[in-house]
Amino acid sequence: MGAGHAHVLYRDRTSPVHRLPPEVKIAAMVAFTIAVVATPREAFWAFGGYAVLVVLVAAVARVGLRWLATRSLIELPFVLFAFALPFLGSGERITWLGLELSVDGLYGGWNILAKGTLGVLASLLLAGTTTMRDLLLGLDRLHCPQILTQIATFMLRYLDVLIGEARRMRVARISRGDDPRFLWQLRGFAAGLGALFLRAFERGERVYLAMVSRGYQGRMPEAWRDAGAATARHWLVAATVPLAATGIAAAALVLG
Amino acid sequence: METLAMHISNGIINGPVAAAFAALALVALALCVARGRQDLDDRLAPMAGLVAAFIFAVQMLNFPIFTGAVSGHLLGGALAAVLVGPWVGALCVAVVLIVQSLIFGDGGVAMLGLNITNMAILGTAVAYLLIALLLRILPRTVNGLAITAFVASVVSVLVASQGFVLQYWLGGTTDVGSSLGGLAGTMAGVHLLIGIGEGLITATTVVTVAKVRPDLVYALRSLRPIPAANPAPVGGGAR
Amino acid sequence: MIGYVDTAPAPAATDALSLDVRGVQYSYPDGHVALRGVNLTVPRGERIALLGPNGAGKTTLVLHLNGILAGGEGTVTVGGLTVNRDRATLAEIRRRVGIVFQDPDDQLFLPTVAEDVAFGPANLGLRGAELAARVTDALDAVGMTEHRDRAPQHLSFGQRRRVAVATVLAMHPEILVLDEPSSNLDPAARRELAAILRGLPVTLLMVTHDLPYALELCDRALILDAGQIVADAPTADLLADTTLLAQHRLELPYGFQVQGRAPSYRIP
Amino acid sequence: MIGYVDTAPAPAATDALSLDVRGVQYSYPDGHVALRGVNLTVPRGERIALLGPNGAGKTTLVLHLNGILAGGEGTVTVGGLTVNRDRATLAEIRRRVGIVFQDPDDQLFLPTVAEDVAFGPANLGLRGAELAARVTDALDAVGMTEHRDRAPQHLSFGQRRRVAVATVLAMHPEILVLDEPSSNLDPAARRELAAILRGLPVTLLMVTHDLPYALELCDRALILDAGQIVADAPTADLLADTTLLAQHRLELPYGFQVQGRAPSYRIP
Ligand SMILES: Nc1ncnc2c1ncn2[C@@H]1O[C@H](COP(=O)(O)OP(=O)(O)OP(=O)(O)O)[C@@H](O)[C@H]1O
Ligand SMILES: Nc1ncnc2c1ncn2[C@@H]1O[C@H](COP(=O)(O)OP(=O)(O)OP(=O)(O)O)[C@@H](O)[C@H]1O
Ligand SMILES: [Mg+2]
Ligand SMILES: [Mg+2]
Repeated sequence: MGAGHAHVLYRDRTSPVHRLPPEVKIAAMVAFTIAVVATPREAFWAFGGYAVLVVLVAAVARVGLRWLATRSLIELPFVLFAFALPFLGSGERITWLGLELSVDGLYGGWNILAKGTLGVLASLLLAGTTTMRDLLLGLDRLHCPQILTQIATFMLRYLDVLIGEARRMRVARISRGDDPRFLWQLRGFAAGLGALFLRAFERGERVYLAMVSRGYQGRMPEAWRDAGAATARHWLVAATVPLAATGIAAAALVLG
Repeated sequence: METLAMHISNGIINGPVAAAFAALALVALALCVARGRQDLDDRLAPMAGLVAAFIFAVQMLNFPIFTGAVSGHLLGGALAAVLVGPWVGALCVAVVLIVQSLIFGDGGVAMLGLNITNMAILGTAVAYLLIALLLRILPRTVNGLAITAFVASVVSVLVASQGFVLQYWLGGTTDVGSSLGGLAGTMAGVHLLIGIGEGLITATTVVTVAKVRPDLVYALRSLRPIPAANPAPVGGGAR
Repeated sequence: MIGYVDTAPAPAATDALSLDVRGVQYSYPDGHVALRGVNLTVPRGERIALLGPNGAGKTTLVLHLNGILAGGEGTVTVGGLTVNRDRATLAEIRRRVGIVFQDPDDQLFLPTVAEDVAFGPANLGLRGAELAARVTDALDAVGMTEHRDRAPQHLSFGQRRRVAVATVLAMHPEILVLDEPSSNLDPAARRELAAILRGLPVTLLMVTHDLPYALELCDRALILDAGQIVADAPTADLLADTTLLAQHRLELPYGFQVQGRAPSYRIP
Repeated sequence: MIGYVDTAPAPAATDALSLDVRGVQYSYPDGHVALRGVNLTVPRGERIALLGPNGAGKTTLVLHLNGILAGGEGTVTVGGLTVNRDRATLAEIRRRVGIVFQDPDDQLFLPTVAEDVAFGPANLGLRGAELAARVTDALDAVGMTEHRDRAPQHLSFGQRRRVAVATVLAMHPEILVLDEPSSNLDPAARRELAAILRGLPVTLLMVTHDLPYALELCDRALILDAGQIVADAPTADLLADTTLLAQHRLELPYGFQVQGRAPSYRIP
């Protein structure tokens, strides 16, 4: 089970951002996002400043802007909501191209669009430069409760088990003359899903017991956890981005 | 629209309300961590991982409702509650939300407290309370378990969706005025459909597991095995 | 025992070659080259052993024989039908070729043993008493009748292997391909399986690391190494050539000897 | 080769019995009874084969030896430590007992072969050069060094089996328990594994269906059938008693014969 090495969003390359320990990247990403969210929505220039920061980090991380743009489509539903707000919003209204729009709603739509997009871009930068396993390692080093990192570790591993067992079930069926377009066409979607669940569990349970047999006690070996932990320099380097963002947010708050 | 409700993105709810719910979620999660530790033995650890993986995977398959624009997905609170209990169950859903927000930007990081409150805490708690209740009332058969899982799913999804409405009322960044009632109605309607889909998936999964490995179903642990006709022993599934 | 009398009318098989593999090359998605031009023909009704060290590409080749893997160079022809992407052709080929996978977990997926065995024949259109007879016969043949209502994943490894064999026997394929069928079987089950296989009127390709077993069952043997067929000869001759065997990490168990004929069979 | 010289100071093992299993009974959650009172002792440093038909309960017994399965009747004692629910005791027992599972897919789970082999020793607290040496040695021993950076699930079945063996060898356990280690290995790998196992200063319990292999490696053999030990004797004697073997679906390959001593070893 090759769990957790890479995920679909990981961009496998070397860059200063890739090399940063995961914990500082997570902290920086969260701090940046909070600064963005705290910014008043009327301060348009501030969001321009955040966008510049994102582009700079993407350049250093050697992550393409086009990749960022396509991947950020995940927030499409929010965009739809943002476009609905000018019609739903109450209070003062203006007319634009014959449409009657709520001013508050327009600001609200913009607010969601700008903050949502910047948040998604920040996550994508983290995802693009950090493997899943490093991400968990980072959470562990940030003192996330062990039970959470343990569940997350297994979650990643069992995603692979689920996919692997689904593949096995498919091969088993097609080679005995069945011709399913989906795994679950046998007895309906849910029944197939139930069978897959049970199968994945029993495989996963055996894998877990085998891990336990080799001394696993809820955490990955210490030797791996400590290798490459963040130094003060790492923290300083990574802090530049959230500090800049906080500066922008503070300025926006003061300037109103 | 419910994807939005379920995974609130940055900027929809204002800072103070998001911070308040983050604090609330933190306290609730701390309790779950403390209680969950006792539960998480060699049997439950892999199950918790699989439940989280399953929710994670199934959330990727959004199922369309009405039109392509409106799509919904499994929340997983009921499934988690039946299979691993309320404490570890809430943690499983929370882990899914944390990982999704960190690496997919699905649900804003700054809104994590709101999302966790709705889906992990509210969704799982409501589901478990219902399960505990229904397993005592309903006949102890496969059908009884299926109905329990189904009802718990529908209700927990509905409640979680109304959690969003409440949060929006408290701190929505845009005042939708009288439309708030409409929002609540739309959310309820859409989530009834999602809940039914989720209920079907949860019920079949749980029944499949209960038939082959009843020992794995947390909610049945202190009960007699299906399909024993006996009434529930004192102190049945509620604990 | 498995009787083949009740088989559906044999398709008009004009071709005397059951299997014809030409120039098959294959690389896995991660770039690992597994097959580097495999050529191989199996006449109808012959029993052939496919030998070779770990990682030689045997399983990869087997997965080509019914189109589960494809996409590299070369062609695979099964009784005149060439494997391609066409659904109808693939379905017909999978009807003719029965594969027992190396890992029984790749084979079994239904809630009970009996359902799993019935799955293949049911897909062939069998129903009712005929279907039931197929299942009963196949389970009988592998000695798993008493476990017919159990969940396959709750069986021991060797029991799962037996059920895996039964699922394919029940389909009465024309060509039977077995990937290490004897591993994890107890010695009696191994002998019983050999007897069953010997009694079947099918073309047989068997991958195995058990050389005496290959000798017992198959007249002809191939050695696959590093993605190429490196030898093709009567099994007895091949096993007598210890130098050749040693080159490919093969050897007979201690104390076991074979009388070969002429060492004139190596592939250039 | 695996050298055991660098092992951490041996724990004060006062007990001459490595393994002591008493009256172990076990039923699976679905109600299937797998063990019906197994008694068995293995003195320190002995190599013992565990034989028996498919479904006899061999794997179930193996899973009891480090507390993975428990909850039935009876006790399992490992070098004086009794298996119980206490985490510290269990951890110590798992440090001492290394189990190679019957299905390599249950054993391998990390993204690369090298990481997987390092997992066990790293859990024991090893790091740096010492850890690296353990990994290199173990991979060398099973001939998988060139595949160290590949993903385990992209290996052939036999290659995965070898890595599975390496993951346990790297832990330098005191007691090595192998469930069908030779299945799916090519003949040369099988012989190499035998040589490695013979060279290790450990107590060894090996489940196998390959009787000549058992004879080659183990002085003593047990037969488990239907959840009970039914014979316990020097391997050569046991294999000479064809009646006994036949009663338990065991038999030597055709042409293979053993000279036994006295047939006085059957368990009442
Ligand atoms: N899924 C995969 N992805 C990448 N490489 C693979 C994959 N499966 C097998 N390989 C590689 O392809 C080669 C051939 O593998 P294959 O499974 O065909 O060997 P085999 O002859 O069946 O070996 P064995 O006797 O061990 O079963 C091996 O080197 C193996 O490492
Ligand atoms: N997970 C399970 N649930 C229920 N029954 C099981 C389970 N695993 C094994 N059994 C049953 O317990 C008995 C002993 O199984 P076990 O796996 O120990 O056999 P074994 O001696 O290892 O056989 P093999 O040689 O085939 O590996 C068998 O009858 C089997 O069907
Ligand atoms: Mg193979
Ligand atoms: Mg076994």
